[in-house]
Amino acid sequence: MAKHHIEATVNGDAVEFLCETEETLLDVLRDTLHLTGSKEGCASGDCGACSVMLNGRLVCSCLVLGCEVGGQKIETIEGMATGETLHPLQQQFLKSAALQCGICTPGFLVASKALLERMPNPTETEVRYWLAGNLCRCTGYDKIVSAVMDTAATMRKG
Amino acid sequence: MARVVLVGNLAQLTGGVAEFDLSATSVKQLFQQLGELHPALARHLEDGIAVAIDGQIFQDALLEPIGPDSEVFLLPQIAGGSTST
Amino acid sequence: MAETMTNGSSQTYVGTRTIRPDGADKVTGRARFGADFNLPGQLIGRVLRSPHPHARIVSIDTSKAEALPGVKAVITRADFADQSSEFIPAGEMMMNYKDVVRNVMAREKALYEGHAVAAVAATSAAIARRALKLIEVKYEVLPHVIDVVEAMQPNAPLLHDDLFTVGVEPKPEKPSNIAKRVEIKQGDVEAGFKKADLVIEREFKTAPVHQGYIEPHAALASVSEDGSTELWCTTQGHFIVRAHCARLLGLDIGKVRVTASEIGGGFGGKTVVYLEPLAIALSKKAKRPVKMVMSREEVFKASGPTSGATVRVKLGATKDGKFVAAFAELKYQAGAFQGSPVQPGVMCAFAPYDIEHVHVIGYDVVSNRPKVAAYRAPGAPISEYAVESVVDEIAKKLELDPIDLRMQNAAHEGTKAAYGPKFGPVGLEETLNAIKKTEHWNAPLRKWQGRGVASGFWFNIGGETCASLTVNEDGTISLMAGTPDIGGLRASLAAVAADELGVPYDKVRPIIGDTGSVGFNFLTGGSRSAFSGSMAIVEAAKQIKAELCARACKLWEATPDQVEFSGGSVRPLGALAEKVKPMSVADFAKVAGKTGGPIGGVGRINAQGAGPSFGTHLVDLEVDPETGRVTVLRYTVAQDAGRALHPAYVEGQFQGGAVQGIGWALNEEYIYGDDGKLQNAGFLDYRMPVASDVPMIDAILVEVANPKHPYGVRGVGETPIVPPLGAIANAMESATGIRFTELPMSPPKVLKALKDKGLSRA
Amino acid sequence: MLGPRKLALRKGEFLVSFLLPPRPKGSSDAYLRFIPRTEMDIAVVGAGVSLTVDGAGTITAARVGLGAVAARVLLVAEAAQAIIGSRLDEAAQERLSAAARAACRPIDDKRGTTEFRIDVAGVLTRRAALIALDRARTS
Repeated sequence: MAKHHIEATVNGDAVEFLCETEETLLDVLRDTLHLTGSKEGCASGDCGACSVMLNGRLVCSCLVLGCEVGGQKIETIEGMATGETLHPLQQQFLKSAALQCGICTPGFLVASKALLERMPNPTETEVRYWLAGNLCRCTGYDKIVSAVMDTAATMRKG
Repeated sequence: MARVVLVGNLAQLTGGVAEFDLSATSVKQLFQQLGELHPALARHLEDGIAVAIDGQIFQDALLEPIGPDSEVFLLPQIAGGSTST
Repeated sequence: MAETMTNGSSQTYVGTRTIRPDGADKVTGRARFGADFNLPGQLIGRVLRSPHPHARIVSIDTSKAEALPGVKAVITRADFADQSSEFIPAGEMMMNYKDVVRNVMAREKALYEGHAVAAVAATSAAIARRALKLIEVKYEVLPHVIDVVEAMQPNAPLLHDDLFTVGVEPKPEKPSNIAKRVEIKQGDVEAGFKKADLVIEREFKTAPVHQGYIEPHAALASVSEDGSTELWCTTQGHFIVRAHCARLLGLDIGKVRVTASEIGGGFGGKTVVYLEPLAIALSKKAKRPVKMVMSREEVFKASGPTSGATVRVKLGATKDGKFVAAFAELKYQAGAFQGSPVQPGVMCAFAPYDIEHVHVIGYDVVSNRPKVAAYRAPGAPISEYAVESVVDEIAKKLELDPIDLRMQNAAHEGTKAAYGPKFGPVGLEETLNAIKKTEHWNAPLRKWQGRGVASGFWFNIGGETCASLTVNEDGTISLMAGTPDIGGLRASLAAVAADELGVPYDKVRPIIGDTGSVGFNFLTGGSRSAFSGSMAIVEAAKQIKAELCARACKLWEATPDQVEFSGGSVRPLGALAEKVKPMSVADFAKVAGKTGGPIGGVGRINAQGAGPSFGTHLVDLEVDPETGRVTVLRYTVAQDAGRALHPAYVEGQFQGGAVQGIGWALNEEYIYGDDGKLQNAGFLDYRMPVASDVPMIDAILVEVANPKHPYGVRGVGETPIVPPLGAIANAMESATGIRFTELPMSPPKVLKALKDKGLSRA
Repeated sequence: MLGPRKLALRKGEFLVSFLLPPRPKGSSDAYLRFIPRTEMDIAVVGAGVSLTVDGAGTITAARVGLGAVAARVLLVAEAAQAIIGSRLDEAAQERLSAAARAACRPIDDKRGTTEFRIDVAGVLTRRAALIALDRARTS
């Protein structure tokens, strides 16, 4: 069967690609567009390592088909820093040692950014429930949750 | 003479004898002397054995010195699976 | 030459919370993990796996798959030469290549659901998947056995007809599923129990659990026509992968170059090979690079989880709380091939306590499950959970404070460990004291809330390690280590190098070298890599300092006693100080060529003197008496780190281990159907804790220096998963009055127990 | 819905819309599900209660739905009847739980035993009813 021709925006850049019907957005990002920052941990929407923003909405890119994203806006971990400046969440994750192996980190950062955009002053409980869709097996979540709360405080101060 | 104790199953290879007084001054000599006393043990000393000399565990260390009054335990080797710190 | 002592150098970075050198790559998506490598012309490899837990493989016909356009290679058991039965200490525990070759590719029989039976390489994943369906395997399905106690029965389905129990006299005449019986014995337990005023005996059961690393196994292999082999993979030990692959495929070790990718979690599960030899074999056949990545389902079904087990513990104490005798019998599942972690389980069971009479027996039992791999302090959480539960019960019965009871019996310097030798300085008492001093220990509890405490022990290891330091032309330092960095190793080693050489931390660039770039390294495991790596770095730095002093002597026409290395420079001493100025590492770098060539050092050691690490955990939880659901409310960890090279990453180890332990205790388990098939091979129903399941984990760093390490370091990575199971079970008893003896304490089990006691209105 | 993976729709049909009628004043509802973790699980049991109370706080209408305790979602009229006319006192709660439990025909699987599902259905129905009542009184 012929592949689908799709045009979309990824991290502000216009992209076009061909994909099979069954290919997921994650497959397209990683294999076709070579944006390997989004990770595949489960391919079933249970681990959040492939979290991206689709038109401003947080999604697991393993649950979205590549051919669904025509004309849409996708943001991935690769687009999070601005020029040479890391996003405050990225900076705080490093400062707080909020990552160990780092495989879940892109997903946590994308999800955390989505949270702070919607909720600039979250409680610990709100952070924990928002991030419940992202599995981390190394940190026990402690330093991740602290890093998100601390970043929120920093960003509120402007 | 160093006091040498076999821990666990090793004593099965010596007919149940688990304690020895040996004049070895290194792990290599210790293995040699034990092997001569109990040939069945010799093969098992080459690999998979850790040696505790006066409380400190050595693994894969043939040249480690043994003092005249040392207490030496032969144990199964210890490994693990972990993160990096 | 008056070189300052290692510990005398002015430390500025060790012990501080530096930013990890690999951090920017990891927060921007740049870091390359196992599945992130690709090569031009690469094929995609896929594995055909057995749908049966136990079946004889009568025949495999690959002709239709081979004929499918786009398929470039198909491999089966026929592509791997058999290996002789020979035990080799490799990776974790002992392994036998006769079993390894059968685990990576089934030979006579498929021994578990998911066992690899064939593999294909094709031009696309879709074609590879189609090709798998065209492979015709004729199975003769055999009866299977999963549970360890059932597998030990004389009439149980037999996995290997050449497996005779080792360690029993007389040698058995009939094969069985019991591979090995091990034991340790001290004193006379029967006599010991006679001295006891109270003897508690209980049997416990734990479910098999998986390490649950988020990154699936992945490998990319490229074999050229002359047999040179390159492999990129996610592993805890690329030198071990090289050794295994060379052995299984009959290659010279020198012809195989393995590069460890960034590793997305291992916890022991990435110490062995699965895809790596298959990818190499496929690449060799197809003459093209082959990439293979496991799905999550494959990770659960066909990598190495840890044992499910049955443990019987008997502990005797005098009425004032002195432990006098201890007995335990451990039965651990090994999976399809022998080699469960029962030996360390036996040795660790009573290690935290000073007990005169100890007898522990362990059985290593095969059953139709994937072969277990190491999992964080392999074997210890299971046996210590059982022992800590019984210790708690003794405290209750004798009406003693559970911390005081542990303190009274705690191992300390000079205590003869239950497994033989005497302990050096260890920090169990310090962790108990630290916990007792917390506000947490005395905080009030409400009805249906409970508090539990438990201690834990792990040996820690050293081992072969090679690491190098190179002084670059501009005075910056390249650091190369050879053990994969899972949780901040590069940050710790860079701090040590910076302090040793007196250079700024950000001028040290650490990398993990491939097997062709740095000398042999044992794997990252046994909590060894920061411990041993820092020793190798100290050694490498020592060589550099000696070299710089020697060059200074030549430049200054001085004698060795007129110079010393301190604060990052070689300094002239005495009268010489009036004639010449100190020279920094960077100053020497500028004149390296003119003074003898490149400057560097290589630490090549077999690190010994790893100090055991003890920890004590404290947990509060609440039980919903109507649903059996358990909520962890508060958690505190105190553990002896010896000396924390990087406190934040040490805390991270404590916190991560605690939460893995919470999962093990409450919800994680391999669930098998009567058909012997795994029912929950995914993160939906294999329930690892999510962020909203757990509270903050307070981490208390106890530092009882390890005298055998230049900085006092002890391994810290494994001990943190040992105490949680017991601590949570003890808290459950505190909340409900019920002693739970089976893990996980999942809601259906908890509710049933509450109802049986008339404690639930549900 | 006829059962697991079975719908009443025939080939070519699809659901276009469904309407929820407006409820009288004093109405509210609550839904609770049981999962072993706090998130990311499929409900082992789900219970929904919708009810209406009069000025005196007496329940005048109710509907009770249960999920994951039978081949399809159950609307349990007996459970609703058990609380209509009551103010959800202890006795009414017990009748409600008992009726909910009696309606359950769950399977035994990796997510929960039959016994567990029935017990928890009774508990969640009662808890959902109490929440719904509280909401209705303050609406």
